[in-house]
Amino acid sequence: MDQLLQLVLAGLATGSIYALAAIGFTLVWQTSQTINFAQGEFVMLPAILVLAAVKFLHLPLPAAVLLATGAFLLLFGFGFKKFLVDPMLRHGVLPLAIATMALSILMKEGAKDGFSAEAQQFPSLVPDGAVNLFGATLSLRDIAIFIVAVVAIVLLQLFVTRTRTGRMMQATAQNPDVAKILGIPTEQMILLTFLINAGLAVLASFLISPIYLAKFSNGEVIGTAAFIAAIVGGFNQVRGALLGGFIVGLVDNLAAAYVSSAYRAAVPLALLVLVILFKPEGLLGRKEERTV
Amino acid sequence: MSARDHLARGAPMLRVENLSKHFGGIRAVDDVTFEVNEGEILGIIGPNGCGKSTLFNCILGQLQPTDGRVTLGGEEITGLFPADLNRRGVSRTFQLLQVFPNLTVRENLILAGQEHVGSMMSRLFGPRDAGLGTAAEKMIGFFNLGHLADSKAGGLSYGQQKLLDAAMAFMAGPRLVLLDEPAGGVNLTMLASLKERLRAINREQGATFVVIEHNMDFVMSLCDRVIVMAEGKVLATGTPDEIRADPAVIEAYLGH
Amino acid sequence: MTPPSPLSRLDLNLLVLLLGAAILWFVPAGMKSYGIYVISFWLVMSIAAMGLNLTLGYAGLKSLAQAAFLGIGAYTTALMTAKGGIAGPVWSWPLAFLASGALTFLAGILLGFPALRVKFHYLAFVTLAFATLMFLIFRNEQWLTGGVYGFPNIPRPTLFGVKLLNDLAFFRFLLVVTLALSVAMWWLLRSPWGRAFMALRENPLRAASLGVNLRSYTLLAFAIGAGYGGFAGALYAPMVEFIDPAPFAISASFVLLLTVVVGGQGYFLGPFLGAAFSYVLPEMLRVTGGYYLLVYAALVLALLLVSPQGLLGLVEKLRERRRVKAAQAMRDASKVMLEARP
Amino acid sequence: MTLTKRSLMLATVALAASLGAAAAQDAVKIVGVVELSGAGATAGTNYKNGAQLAVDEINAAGGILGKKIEFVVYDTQTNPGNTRAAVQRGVDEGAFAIFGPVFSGPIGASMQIAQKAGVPQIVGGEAAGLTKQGVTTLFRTSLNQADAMPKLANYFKDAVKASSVAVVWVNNDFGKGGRDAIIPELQKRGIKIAADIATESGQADFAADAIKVKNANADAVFVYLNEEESARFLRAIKQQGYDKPIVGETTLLGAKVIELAGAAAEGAKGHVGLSVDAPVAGFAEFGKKFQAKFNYKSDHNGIKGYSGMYMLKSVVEKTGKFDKEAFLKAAHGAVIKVKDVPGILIDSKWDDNGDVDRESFLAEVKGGKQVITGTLPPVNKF
Repeated sequence: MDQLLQLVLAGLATGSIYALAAIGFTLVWQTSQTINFAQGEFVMLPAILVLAAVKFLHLPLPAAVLLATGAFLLLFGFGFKKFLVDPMLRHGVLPLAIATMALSILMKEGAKDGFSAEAQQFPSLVPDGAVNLFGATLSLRDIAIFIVAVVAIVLLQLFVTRTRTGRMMQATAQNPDVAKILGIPTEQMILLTFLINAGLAVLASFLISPIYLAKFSNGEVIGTAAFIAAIVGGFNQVRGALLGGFIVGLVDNLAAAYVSSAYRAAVPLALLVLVILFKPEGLLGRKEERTV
Repeated sequence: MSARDHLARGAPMLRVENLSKHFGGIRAVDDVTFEVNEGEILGIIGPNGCGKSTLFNCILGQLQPTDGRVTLGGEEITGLFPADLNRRGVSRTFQLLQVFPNLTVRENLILAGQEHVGSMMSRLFGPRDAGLGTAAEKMIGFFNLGHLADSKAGGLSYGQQKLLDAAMAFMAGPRLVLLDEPAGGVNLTMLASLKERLRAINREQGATFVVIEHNMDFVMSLCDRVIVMAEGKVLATGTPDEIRADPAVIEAYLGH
Repeated sequence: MTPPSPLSRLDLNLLVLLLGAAILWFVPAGMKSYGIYVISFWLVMSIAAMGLNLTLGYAGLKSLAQAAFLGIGAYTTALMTAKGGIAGPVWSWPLAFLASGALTFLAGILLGFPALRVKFHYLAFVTLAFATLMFLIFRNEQWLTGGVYGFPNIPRPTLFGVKLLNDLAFFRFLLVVTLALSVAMWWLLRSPWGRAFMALRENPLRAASLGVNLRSYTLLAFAIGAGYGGFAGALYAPMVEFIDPAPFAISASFVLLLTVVVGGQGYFLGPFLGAAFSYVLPEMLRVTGGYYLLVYAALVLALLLVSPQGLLGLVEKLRERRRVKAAQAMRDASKVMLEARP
Repeated sequence: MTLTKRSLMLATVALAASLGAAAAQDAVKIVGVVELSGAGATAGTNYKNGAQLAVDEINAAGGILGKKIEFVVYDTQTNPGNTRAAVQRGVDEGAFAIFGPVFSGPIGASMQIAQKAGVPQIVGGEAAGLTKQGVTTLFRTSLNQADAMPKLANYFKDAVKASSVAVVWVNNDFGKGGRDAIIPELQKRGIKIAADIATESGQADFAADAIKVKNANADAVFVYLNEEESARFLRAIKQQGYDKPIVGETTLLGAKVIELAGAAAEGAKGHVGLSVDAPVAGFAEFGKKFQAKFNYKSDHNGIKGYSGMYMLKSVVEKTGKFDKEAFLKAAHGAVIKVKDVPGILIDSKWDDNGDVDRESFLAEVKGGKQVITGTLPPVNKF
């Protein structure tokens, strides 16, 4: 019983990372039909940037974190939209998706060749240690990850629903054409979603790298998990991605323990296929009427 | 030739009975009943949002009607898939352009006919044009597209694509053709030519037409009989002359 | 003067194909094993890409499972031809080849069913799940596939009583099979089926209204594309003589997808060009040391930014521009003449 | 279309050109075929750097039989197909020997090519099966798993005194090979397998596996993962408050793992084939030189590459000529001692299968360092 509880708690912690990545993925998909195959690499890179700033520029850690965050937002928030998505989008969804695949290789190889092929320690703000909860051991880091991620998501949700800018962004996400007619500066709103996506990726990166270690290949697993989370939850909204993230984290952990660790990787994907086949709008998604 | 003659000449080809389509609380099509006789050209008009297109889509299997039935030559076809309907001889054109831009005009036409001849196997191992070369050539000539036969359809002008769109609907020798705003966006010269071609093909192939259209002149001069729809319901039915004189129709149009 | 449609261009493509095969017959004569290996590898991956090009480029169905089909074909062939294989020694490879194609064809049909229900990118994820599962089976079911240790000693085929041990002989055999498969694909694309596949990609709704059976053609596009993956696998196994799960992983499917797009999806010769880009270029870029993947990715990205329709799309674009320019020059010239008149 | 042909011809021309380049007269070409990217990047990079260090030293001292070594390295991306191509390329380029790869799958895929060409291939792989297939050109640089695992099983029985063990392994040829080798050895000694847990190569999240190990309630856990995964696992299991012995083989106690796992590596113990921390003067000396040149601490793969290159030198000098056939003959059964060839680092013997036999060590992580606690004799005395 306490094994189950432990698995659930650990799954929620991992799931909250997936949720962060999935939310960004969803936002970017909604506003500009970008299926970002580099989403996992987006989570991988910020930690590498921090370490690179420490190593090459000899910056103290806080300065490196600030610099890396700024550089990442500029390059992969603004730059990603401006120089990759905008020029490619008019050619359709597929070429853009392929371009993000190429980008993912580029980011991965860039991190490897430009920084290091090896995993690196990444400093953690939270001390090692564990607490006991109903007979289950729970690490402080897992708790911290969970709390920070959930707070970030709640803040985002509040921003989207309670502020004028947030509502405009949501309107743009749901129907850019109508939003434009209503006088919403859709271009700026779309850019905002890209910046939020980059920001969430930075947060996820800083949270997860102390545990996973910073390495160029870390994005592969996270990227796939984020897709699955986004689709399972429903592409329409933040809440869906959040739920999807938790589900994928849980399913993955439970599968590893109770199904077969050799077939572990297939279980979340099987879940994904079931959702796609039987509830293609996602668990929290809205059904869209068949149009002609 | 008047509508009365048509009624006398043909048996009912398409019958729509008590057809309804609701989207949530909105009754886009509300208990619509009408018949189309063999060889007839029937027009359906009405202001924007009156349910014409939804009605079309329900008949053609693009949307599942909420209620009611559709029969074709006595056989029920309610809710059949578009491809199945097409193989029963129902063909259509679309309001927005729907040609295959990367195929040539000729290939568009052959494609429009190929699934009606032979089997899957003969389509793989048989001749490249599925034996439709002559038919396509004839159709190209008929719609005056000769000089464009081997151009990509995507490179044609809007009006030319409309002609091609219509021509494709006739390639398989359909019994019933539903035309969704064939005149929309077409210039005046092209319009006259389109109307004349439609009449000619109606005469020669004996096909039955249902036409949705905004352009009043076009409808009134093409159709034998006209149905006026408003707010999902049939408002009036009659010959073009009768419709022109109907006060309810005038009210519906001027009221908007 | 409009550009030719992809289908009417096919006749010219056949000519290029035959000519290319004739040249390739003689090209590697002076090469060493490594060079021959690289060209052989290129042909095999071209076949796999050709299949994906049908599924993706012509019929517009996004599949991330082509490397899995390659794997199914490779393991089937390995199992049937290696020591203790099912078929006799002389017929073992041809039978294995057909079985690989048939098995992947069936798998393609199976995978095609979700494609009927699912739209857009969702399909890509269903195929992704399938490819992951296949990889795990290749790796975990050691009793069947040799698992992580791989499947060693896959024999080269025997032809007319001669075992194709020599690399050049095997390459020429490969070339003949590639040519045969290419001609078959060429025939398929210029038949009414090819037209129906394109209709499926360009406008499924309109295609259905013209009586095109979306269900049959979707399944066929998937199954035939998968079958070509299987055929490629049946050639891959004896070429490498050893297989393990790595070349059939998800990332390999991604690279195949890149290959088709880079070459130019929906262009008959695109897969050959794309495979040269994805599988030969990296070998040539080995001189850049560890950086060649970086260079490769950057090249792909740059190409897609300039021409989303791939290399052949780029060629067409340039040709189109020249045509427009020539027409413009002609108009200018005639204008000058008109103005010059008093 | 013309572009297809043209690019094709360009490709063939370029290939022909690259193939035509002959090695310089007074140099002997040795081609490294190594995992510089993909799953094997860490191991491969160490192997390559170790070999490079040896090459530089040998060249500085005048080369082998007066010839300088020309050491060219091709990346395999840890992909068997690419490995094959690279080995083939090395053979075509007239390499005297192929150096690498390190991962056993790619070795299995490529060793037939070296065999066909009669070119010696000096590899870093440890999977038991490699030397059982009658390939006469293959030489290991470290202990075969089949030889290492019995030593470790004894350790579980005698030192750890475990009656049940949870086994965590990475699901690739290395991990699976180790698992397949140790489980029968443990069972032979009456030790129960309490859990048998496969993990993915490159896996990042080990929480579920750690929880499973903890709840298996075994007396000890055997961890057989690659370096980074070992570090992640150690962190994950320490987070679960695990306090039973954590035992590994070579990798678990490597410098990289200790660096990455930090405090979580403390107390991990087991068997080590090669280690810069072993109480052998040569290893320490090598470790210093490696650190100085590459600015990080070598793991056992660095030692493999370094000592492998000296093995090559020693055997060639013994035959007195650059003759592959003579090399193969002399290398099988070769005994190389540190007093004759300091670069071999530890007395080693190669048998007729290409397996190597030598002393090995028991070690433990204490105070953030690998501490050797015992020395085990070679499997067969020589």
